[in-house]
Amino acid sequence: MAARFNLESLPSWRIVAIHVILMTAAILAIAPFVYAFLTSIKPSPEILGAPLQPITPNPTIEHYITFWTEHPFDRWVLNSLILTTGAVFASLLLDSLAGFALAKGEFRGRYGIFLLVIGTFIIPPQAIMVPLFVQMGWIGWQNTYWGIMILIISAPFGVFLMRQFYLSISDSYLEAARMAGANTFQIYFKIILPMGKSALAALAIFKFIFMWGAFLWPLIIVDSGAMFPIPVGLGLFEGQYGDTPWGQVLAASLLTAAPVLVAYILAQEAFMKGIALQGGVKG
Amino acid sequence: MAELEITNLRKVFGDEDETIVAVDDLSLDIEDGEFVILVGPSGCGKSTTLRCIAGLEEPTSGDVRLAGQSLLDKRPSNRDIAMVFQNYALYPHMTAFGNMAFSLEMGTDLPRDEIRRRVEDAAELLEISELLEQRPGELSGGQQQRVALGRAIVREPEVFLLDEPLSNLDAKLRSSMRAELQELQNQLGVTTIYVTHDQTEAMTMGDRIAILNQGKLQQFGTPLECYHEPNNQFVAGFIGSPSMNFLEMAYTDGVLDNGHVQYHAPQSLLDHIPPNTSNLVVGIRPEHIETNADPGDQNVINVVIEVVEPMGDRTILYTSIGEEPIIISSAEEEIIEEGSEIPIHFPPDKMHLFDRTSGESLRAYERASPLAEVK
Amino acid sequence: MTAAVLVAAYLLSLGEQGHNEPILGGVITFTAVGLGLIWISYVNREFTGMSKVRILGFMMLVMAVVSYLWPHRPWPTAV
Amino acid sequence: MLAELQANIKTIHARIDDTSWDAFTNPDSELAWYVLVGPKLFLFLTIFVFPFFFAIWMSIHEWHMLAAEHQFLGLDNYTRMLVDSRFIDSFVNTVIYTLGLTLSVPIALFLAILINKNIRGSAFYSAAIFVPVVISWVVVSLIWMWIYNPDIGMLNALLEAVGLPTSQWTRGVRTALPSLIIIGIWKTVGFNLVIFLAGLRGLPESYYEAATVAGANSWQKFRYITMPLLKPTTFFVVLVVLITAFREFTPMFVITDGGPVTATHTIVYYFYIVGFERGQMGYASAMAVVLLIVVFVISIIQQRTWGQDVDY
Repeated sequence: MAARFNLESLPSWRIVAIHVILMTAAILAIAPFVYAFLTSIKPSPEILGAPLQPITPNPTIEHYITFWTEHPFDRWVLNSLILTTGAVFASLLLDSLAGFALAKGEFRGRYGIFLLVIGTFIIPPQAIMVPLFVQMGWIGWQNTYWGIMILIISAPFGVFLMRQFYLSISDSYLEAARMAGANTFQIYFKIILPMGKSALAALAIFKFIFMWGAFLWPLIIVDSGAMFPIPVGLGLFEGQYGDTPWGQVLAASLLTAAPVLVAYILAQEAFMKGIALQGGVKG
Repeated sequence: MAELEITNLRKVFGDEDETIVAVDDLSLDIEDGEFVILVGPSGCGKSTTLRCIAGLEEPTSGDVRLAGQSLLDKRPSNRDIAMVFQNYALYPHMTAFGNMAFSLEMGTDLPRDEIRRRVEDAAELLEISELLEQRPGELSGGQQQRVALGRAIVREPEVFLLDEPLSNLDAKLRSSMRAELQELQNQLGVTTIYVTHDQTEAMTMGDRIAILNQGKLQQFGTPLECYHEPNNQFVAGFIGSPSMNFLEMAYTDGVLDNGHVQYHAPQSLLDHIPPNTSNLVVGIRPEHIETNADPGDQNVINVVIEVVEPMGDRTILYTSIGEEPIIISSAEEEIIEEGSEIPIHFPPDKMHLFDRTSGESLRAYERASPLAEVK
Repeated sequence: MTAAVLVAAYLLSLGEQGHNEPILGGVITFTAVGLGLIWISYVNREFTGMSKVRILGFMMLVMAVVSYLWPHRPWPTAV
Repeated sequence: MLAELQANIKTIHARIDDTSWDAFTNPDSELAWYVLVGPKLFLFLTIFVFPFFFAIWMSIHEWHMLAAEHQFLGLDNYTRMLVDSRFIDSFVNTVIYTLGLTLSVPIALFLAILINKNIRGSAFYSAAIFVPVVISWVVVSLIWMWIYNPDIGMLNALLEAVGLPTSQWTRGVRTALPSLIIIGIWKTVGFNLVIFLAGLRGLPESYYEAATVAGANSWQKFRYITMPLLKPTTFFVVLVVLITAFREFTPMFVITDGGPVTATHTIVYYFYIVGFERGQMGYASAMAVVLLIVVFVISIIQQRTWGQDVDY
């Protein structure tokens, strides 16, 4: 299948050139994070005085400690954990249920509902944030976790992804289960859910990245420092000072990036697949 | 007991604008313990029929009765029917044991140890006891096939439905599985309906075969009946390999003529031709054409052999009469060379005659009498 | 009717900032997810790796307790 | 007559039994499917469809965040945009930013082709280039903000060290938007790359073998095989880049605060300022509607010009 090229056909100077180009690109992609880390362990005078000195002779974790003690960072982390846990779990559940129904169900209105999914795809979330903010006010969900989560949970992408995946499962699995006497819910729990594990994992990663990094909507719906997820806390924190304490900003940024980075290093293939699936889905 | 009666089954797909009649007025009476093959080209409605029996499709009209009771208002799981799917539909996330136990867990209230006993019995019967803890992904095609069979067996149903179960196996495994399936069916004595498009499977496996074309039943009888006494041109062409040769011929005054050859029909043949019939189709099986004909016979046809395919036990010869290709399956040992001209002869007692417009059989060839009694 | 509205109003207010120290929203979320995972891990034998899911479920319950006990401090207000 | 009636009643009863509340037990019940799709459908309707119409309704009213009454304005909010120079700046900046970000598409395609040659370490290269995609925009913005810092940032320090002129970067009126575009490209290349790689891996090898036999060189193979076959993938990538870039917010908010002056105002940034800092939600909704229309038009134009033979 794969369009692999014969290595022997490439002259060695071209291989070297390819390595140089790709290495440059890789370094450009990673260097800012590495350099941010190296800076975050420098004492403050060095940060201001010697930007080009890569490795400090006196490493320190003072910025990490200062930031953590002067700001409710722990609470922001907890908020982000609550939000990602809830959003990921709810999305997986609702999207796989709806995706299953839209892929395999036979009921009136199925096509109409699917058109609705496609339709909501082209609504940019930003376009509905004002009315949604007002609506959240009606039901008292401003400043709640639910208010933040609900926009991520409702996104149509997951339904589309799961539907696409379930379409590829042969009907005979469901028919065999039907003949065995399973009802629709048993088929969902015993057949569909386990068979769709890879798609669920991809969707989970996708929603995780999305919720962990969400900025604009939480910024709008939450105005209490106690309710901020990390990105909002960080984004507003930087703006508080005339003279930005760079050591702290970078330390906090890296702390925020760390869970995603660790997860990415551990499950790198799954991450790329999760993103690439979006490409496979094609709009 | 459990005879399965299908009466006037009709299934129409599509909406008002465009309808496809998948099954058209099909009636079959299947006896208890019988092994029936539904055979026909793809799109002939055989799978739809099977799915209507299973309850996966709702027939447009007609009835399906098991032991006198209509199945139509019963759910698939309550019909006492088990089905083996073409792709086996083994759940990849369950072990072989889990797959086989699944339907008992879902559809029955049997206690755990009874389920275990049944699954183990079935596994022993199928010789897959040591594979029970493996998942389908770790099993070979043949082993998956057995697990799929086991899943049907554990339910101890009245009827087995098999939907092209061998089509995913390689040729060698397929022929050994054919024999094994037959033996298994004999042993269990369960009424079995087997769908296939492969006429070899149809001929070798079933007690009776039902040949379908375009949703309509063409013939329902034993394999030999269908081979020797085809109801119509379709059945004649479908059963047998290589398939029967057909020649369109005009009939006048005891002579059959297709513009290239003339055949002086003996009286035994003429008796079958209804009066005022002038357009006929003559059919003759490749294995019945004689290649060592007496050149003096007036009905001998000289043909040029175009291609020769030696098969070992017999030789397939390709030739033509006029535009019509003719295939000859010769058991003669002498070697015939490509390009050589040989005299061939159609023995009149082995010729089939068909009405050209309706395709109905006018005459099947006369065969040895004991076969007529096989049913 | 009014009772239903009151119940709905109360349910909607759960996890709101005013009710939020201790972090009720977190308690609810983690408990729900934890119970869900544990339920799946027991009900669905068909899944592989169910023990991992179960551990994750219990971790969620621990997180629920943790959020309930989270220390109170004055939080900064909007910028 | 009576018997017939009784029979009728019996069938009616049977039918009621059939369709009664048995979604959980009857495998054939349509109701079960509605139960499955229901929750998500409810969310779609309340979180997307209703606000969509609500936004349109708000956009033709004077709607202040704290006001109790909302006066009908007709199209005033829309005509106001035409004379609001900050909005016009925002619109122009958004277009420039979006077009700038499409530069990431050829870069990603180029890198994807190199990686697809399967030299040693290509898995590492693609993994590394992908890192910026998974890191949240706020973190990326903060780190780049420091890199761009004209006084103590490493970028100016580097330029100075090799003797090149330094720049104000995000603090200069002319350089601010291009600086943000560079960050945007840096962050999106990995995403596009992975999708291109998936597309390239799906191309049938036999085409290339046939071309090799026919004596095609690498450029010809790229021009006559890869490019046409990769058209649907490219179409998708460009569409995603345009749509996401068009509604970017975080870097403008975190790094430049829309400044200097209005140099990095974008539609969504200005929309946020108007709607949530000034509380003029009616006017903000009008901008949201414009955003929606533009995104919609991008999709349509894309589909028309590129996507005719793209299989959705």
